[in-house]
Amino acid sequence: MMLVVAALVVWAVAWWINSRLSNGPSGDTRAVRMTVPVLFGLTVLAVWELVVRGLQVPAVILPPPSTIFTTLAGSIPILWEDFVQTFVKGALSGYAIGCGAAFVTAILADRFEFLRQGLLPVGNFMAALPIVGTAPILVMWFGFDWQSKAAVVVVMVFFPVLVNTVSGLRDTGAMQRDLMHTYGATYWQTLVKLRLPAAMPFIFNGLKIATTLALIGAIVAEFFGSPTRGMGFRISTSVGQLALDMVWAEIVVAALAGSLFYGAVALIEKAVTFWHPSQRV
Amino acid sequence: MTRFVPVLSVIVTILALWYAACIPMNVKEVLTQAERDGAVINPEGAQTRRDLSHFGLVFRNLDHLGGSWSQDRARLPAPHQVAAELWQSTWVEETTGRRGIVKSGSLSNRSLVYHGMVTLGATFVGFLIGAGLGVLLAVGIVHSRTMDRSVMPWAIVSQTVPILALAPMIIVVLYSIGLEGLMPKAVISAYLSFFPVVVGMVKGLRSPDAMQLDLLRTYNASGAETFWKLRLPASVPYLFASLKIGIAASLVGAIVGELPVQRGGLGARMLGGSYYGQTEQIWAALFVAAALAATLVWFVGWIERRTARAMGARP
Amino acid sequence: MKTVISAKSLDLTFQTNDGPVHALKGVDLDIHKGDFVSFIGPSGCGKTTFLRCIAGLEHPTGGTLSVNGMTPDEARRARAYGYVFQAAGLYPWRTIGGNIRLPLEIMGFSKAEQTRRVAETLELVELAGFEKKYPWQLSGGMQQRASIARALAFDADILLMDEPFGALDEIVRDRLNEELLALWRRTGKTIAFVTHSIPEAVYLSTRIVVMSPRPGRITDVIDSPLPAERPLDIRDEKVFIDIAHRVREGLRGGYQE
Amino acid sequence: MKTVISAKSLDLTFQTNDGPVHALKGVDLDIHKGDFVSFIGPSGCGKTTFLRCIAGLEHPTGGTLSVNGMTPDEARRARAYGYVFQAAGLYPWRTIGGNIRLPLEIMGFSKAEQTRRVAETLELVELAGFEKKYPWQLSGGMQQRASIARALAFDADILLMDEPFGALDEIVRDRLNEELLALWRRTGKTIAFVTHSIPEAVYLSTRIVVMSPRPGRITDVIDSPLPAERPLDIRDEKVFIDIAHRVREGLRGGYQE
Amino acid sequence: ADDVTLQLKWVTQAQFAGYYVALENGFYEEEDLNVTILPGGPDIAPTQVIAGGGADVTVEWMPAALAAREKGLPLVNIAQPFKSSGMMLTCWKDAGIASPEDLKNRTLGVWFFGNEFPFMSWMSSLGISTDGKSENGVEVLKQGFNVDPLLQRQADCISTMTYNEYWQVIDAGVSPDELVTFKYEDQGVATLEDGLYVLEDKLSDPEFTDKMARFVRASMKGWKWAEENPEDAAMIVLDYDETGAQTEGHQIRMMGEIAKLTAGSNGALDPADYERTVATLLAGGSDPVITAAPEGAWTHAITDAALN
Ligand SMILES: Nc1ncnc2c1ncn2[C@@H]1O[C@H](COP(=O)(O)OP(=O)(O)OP(=O)(O)O)[C@@H](O)[C@H]1O
Ligand SMILES: Nc1ncnc2c1ncn2[C@@H]1O[C@H](COP(=O)(O)OP(=O)(O)OP(=O)(O)O)[C@@H](O)[C@H]1O
Ligand SMILES: Cc1ncc(C[n+]2csc(CCO)c2C)c(N)n1
Ligand SMILES: [Mg+2]
Ligand SMILES: [Mg+2]
Repeated sequence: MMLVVAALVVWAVAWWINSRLSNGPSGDTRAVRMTVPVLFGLTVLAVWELVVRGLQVPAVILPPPSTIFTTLAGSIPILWEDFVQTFVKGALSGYAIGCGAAFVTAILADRFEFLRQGLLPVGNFMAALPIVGTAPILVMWFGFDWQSKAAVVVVMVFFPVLVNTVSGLRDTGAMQRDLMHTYGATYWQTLVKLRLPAAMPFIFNGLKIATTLALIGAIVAEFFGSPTRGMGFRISTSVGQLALDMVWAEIVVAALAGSLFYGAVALIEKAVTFWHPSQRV
Repeated sequence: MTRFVPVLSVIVTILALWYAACIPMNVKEVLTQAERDGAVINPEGAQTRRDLSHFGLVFRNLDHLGGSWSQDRARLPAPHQVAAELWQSTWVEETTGRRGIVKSGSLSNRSLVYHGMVTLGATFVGFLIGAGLGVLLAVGIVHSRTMDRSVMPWAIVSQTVPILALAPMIIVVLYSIGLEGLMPKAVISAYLSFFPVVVGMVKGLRSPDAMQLDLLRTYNASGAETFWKLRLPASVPYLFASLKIGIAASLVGAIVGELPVQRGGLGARMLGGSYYGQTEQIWAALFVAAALAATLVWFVGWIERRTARAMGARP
Repeated sequence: MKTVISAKSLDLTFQTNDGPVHALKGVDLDIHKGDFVSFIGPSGCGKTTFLRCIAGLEHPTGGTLSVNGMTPDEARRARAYGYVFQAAGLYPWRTIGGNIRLPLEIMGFSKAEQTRRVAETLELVELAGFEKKYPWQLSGGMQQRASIARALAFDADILLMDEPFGALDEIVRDRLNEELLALWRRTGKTIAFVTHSIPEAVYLSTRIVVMSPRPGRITDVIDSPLPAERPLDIRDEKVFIDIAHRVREGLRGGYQE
Repeated sequence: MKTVISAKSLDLTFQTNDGPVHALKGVDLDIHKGDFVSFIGPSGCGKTTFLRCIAGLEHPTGGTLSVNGMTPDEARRARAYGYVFQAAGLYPWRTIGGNIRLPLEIMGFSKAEQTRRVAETLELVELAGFEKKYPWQLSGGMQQRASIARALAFDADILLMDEPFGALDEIVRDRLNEELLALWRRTGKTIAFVTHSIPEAVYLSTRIVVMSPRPGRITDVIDSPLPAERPLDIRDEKVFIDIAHRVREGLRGGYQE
Repeated sequence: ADDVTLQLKWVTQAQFAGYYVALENGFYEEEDLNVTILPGGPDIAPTQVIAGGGADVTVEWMPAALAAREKGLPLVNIAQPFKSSGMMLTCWKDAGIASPEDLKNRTLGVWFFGNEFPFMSWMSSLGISTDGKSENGVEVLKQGFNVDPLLQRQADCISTMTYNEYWQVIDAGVSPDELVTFKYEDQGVATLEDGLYVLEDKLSDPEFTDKMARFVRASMKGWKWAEENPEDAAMIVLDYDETGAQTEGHQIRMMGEIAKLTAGSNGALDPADYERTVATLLAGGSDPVITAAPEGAWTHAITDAALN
């Protein structure tokens, strides 16, 4: 009980510090912007540790963070192997193929009005498909290794990127298009010089959504069959063995990889759409 | 109406491609079956054909492909097989089935109508929790810098946690505090739907420009008045946009929550189909799920239009 | 005559990433009851900033400023003025009547009183009959009038107007100028009015304040000899053109320095 | 004098949900080489539509229209004119130089020629040194000049300008007006210019076309007796004020009908 | 009535007929019990459910239960309705597999999630490594929930249960003589399957042991009834299946096969079977499932009370 009370105290103190920091005079500096969320994260971990110990939650239900980190540090080779299998082979390749295919389809749909009118409603319907349901089918089609995971990722990222790209390509102002018209520009000139650059913020929106989908898709697909490695395999097998510390270690890796992936795409976005008002603060 | 022709052509094209794809996709099983029935296949023996290309086999055995569109456990069932399964597991099951609504007075647990309702229930509860939580969180984030700074980054990180992979564990943890049945699914569903709502709602609550806020300051309006009279109404379009994403995510969450606990719902149905190799059953459940998602999104859109009209939006 | 707004060596410096911006520097000005004062000057000379200081939306970094003998913040809390922004800025989810009712709701007028005042101000800006319409159903000029009605509804003595007609075409603008003058004559309110248009400033004001930027300060204050009653044709008269010329010279001076 | 643009009983009707809108009805107008023609009229009278017809961006539903003896579409493909829109509309992902280079790239000028022309036109609009800057790093007036430079870069004989200075403040506008006049004198281009401002129209034009709406048509064409050389002060002179008065009367007439 | 929650190892099917029969026929009611049956499913770990307090008693395989015990979750076997193991490896004959020796250098489908222990023990007793295809090793796939990997020849062999997946292969049109099966029973590496497990500390509560005794008695009555009336039992199971995925013919056949596995058990654990299971698991080579013979992992206290 003492520990639970301690958890409440830690929480209150950390919150107080955070409000002082973010509402204080230096609330807008870079340092504070970084410190506050980190402090919040650490607080959550501390409270978790104290509550789990205080209430004596069984380790097979929820292990304390300290155990998780010990396991994490001690299983780097396994985690790395799983990471390569699921993230590098499955998620990344699927992401590249899916986004590429969506992009090409979007250009086609944009070029041919007929295709766009037909494809978009059907595409919206397909996007509503709970893609998890296709995972068993795709594993049956593409086998147990990373190819089927990549296929699930392709299907998952395709529609968000397609829909965003198409609406981005249509987002140019009438005036900007008229301008190209007065120059007697061809379709491809207009596409390359006006519509693609203008669509970039939208495209990146889709690409960012797709990053989280890619990782989730690759992991979930492993539940329907996999080689004896991979993050999804390890999570499922470890739950079966009640090795919850391992499960959480994989989750930490997944969250880390997902956040970094997202961050990387966001960085590229910043570089490519430097001109957009949303990037200029 | 002008869209009718293009949409129809795209659908027809997809169907044609689908039928065509059935042939190479199913060729190995079709040939093995034909061989069992006594036909001579080139090359002989399923084991020798194992690593050969599908197209090669199609062209070498053009005479023996009759079963491509009527296989029992097809890798890719033909469209009409899926359609038949859809019809069978909705109308036929309910009207003539032993447990159908006509004979038993309640929906049959073999019909997609029943399973659709089960999923829908969890979706709604999860969506209400998720959207409610999302809105509350957004209000907190907009009004407290501390919350904005500390919670928002973690809300983003939370979405990189492969929650779908954790569904079974979450269900078990919820068992331990006495929640079972609909609630565990709803919790997963809520987890998936809260994030889009937070993001959209924060955007919406911050959408009033400096001028609109200054106007209220010249009236010396309180924070609560600013919220009710400006921020909230201004956020409505954003709210609905994210509710549409959120409800689709809720449905996915409910389905995922149904996979591990085989107690009905479209997710259970999909897994059941997979478990017994009934691919038509998976496809049928998938289509119902997609139709459900489309309907839910349309429904939110309908409420959006009603609300917009009540709020004087341009028709 | 009673002084309503009084600024003494007012300074306002914004701290920005590129260093400080001196938006206002040593501004001295007294505005009396019933004055119609126009502020004109090149972009960025601090016209808006000055108006916002009066409204208590911005806080001077030096000098003193009083409104009705109070600090601007006290005056804001006492709801001493109505503020009209450049764009009409009506809430699209409220009807015209609802928009005008907004300040009344916030200031806690009774339901009956609200209804009475809404009807009255709609009458005043010639929008009777449009109460139930939504903003998008009105033309730009009508929306602008509604936004003026919104500022008039709670009957503050001071009206602060920041380029209220900037977005309108010349003909509509002429009409609204005429109407604004009539309103001012009828109600005797004190009006501070920001504009970019020289003819507009000359046509409307009893005093024209010419400002210049970097740092924002007052370079000329011109008292208008024009009579209170001003038909639009007055703009073709010599006296009008002379004042306009003087304003233009003042403005150009501000640019050249 | 050579007729560059010639419209004969031009009609344009938009089919909308609320029924047809007669944007232009029976418009007759000849523009000669070297003319500076201003179009003025209340909002919605068809000024933009007429300019767009000339540019081949809109297709008349009746009458004939020829540009340099060709149809507008042929003229567009022959790159016979530069078009300047109301807003600067620079591409934010291109530098000022890159924006001006845009039409040159599309029209297939050589790299060296592109560079030469960009430098030259930047000089012309007094933006030399800003080539590497991005649009948001420039003031509104500078952006507007860059957009004019973009229309000038490929040296078409005809310039179509749709309220190019609408968004600018009076002083900046005055300066740009002066510069535009100087440019026109220097290059002898034919310019069609849409504006809402009476002084601007009078100050710039050799001819002023007054239009009125519903249906959009020409109500008055005024040939300006002002000399080609026009200092800004000319606006205070009697002859200027007289023309302005005539324009204003014409405009008001259009409103009252 | 006393409340009892039972967590099953897998989805509602004839594998658990005894419990459903006892529920449907009121055997539990007769013992003054109010029983809730929670079906399992893929990736639901019954051991985790009981650890979290979500169930009082669970159906689990002994290897998983003993492994959990080593992890610090003290599960105790209170009854063992299944006498023999139904697990086997099913292979294509035309792939050239006739004996366990032929498994080398092949791809094998295996169930994980705590069900891999018997397989791992078997491989290590054969001296075959599971790190990938080689002269002396096999490629292991984590097999999904169905028999597709075998039918589509993505694997040369897959894990099947005598009462379930094997018949799905047959139902897919494959004739039994196209297949070769290796039953774990025949290979001498059989481990005990479906037993009833509870948490050790609860057994010191006499009220709880009494409740369990009544529960086991009613359950065994259910099992015996199911053995004698396989068709009716199958129909009862069908009625409890909320997913509607099970079919009549399949369940009746499964009940028949299950009856063969429960035959010979009165519910009490045979210590010899237990010792054999432990020995098999301990023989797990370099990476054994359990490292030491467990203490107190079973008790006859409940069955003694129930059966007397
Ligand atoms: N919140 C602010 N932070 C920093 N600088 C500001 C802020 N508000 C205004 N400024 C600067 O103060 C100066 C005066 O701005 P102000 O808006 O008062 O000009 P203005 O005369 O109203 O111009 P305009 O005619 O363009 O509306 C400008 O240089 C502007 O950039
Ligand atoms: N694409 C269109 N479809 C339908 N109606 C149009 C379209 N473009 C213009 N109109 C209508 O044609 C009429 C003339 O429009 P136009 O834009 O030419 O007016 P304008 O004189 O340029 O007005 P402003 O001064 O406001 O720019 C207006 O009534 C307008 O509503
Ligand atoms: C994910 C997962 N895969 C396989 C099994 C194995 N299993 C144990 S009992 C049983 C029923 C046999 O028909 C099966 C298949 C499992 N429990 N969970
Ligand atoms: Mg301003
Ligand atoms: Mg126009």
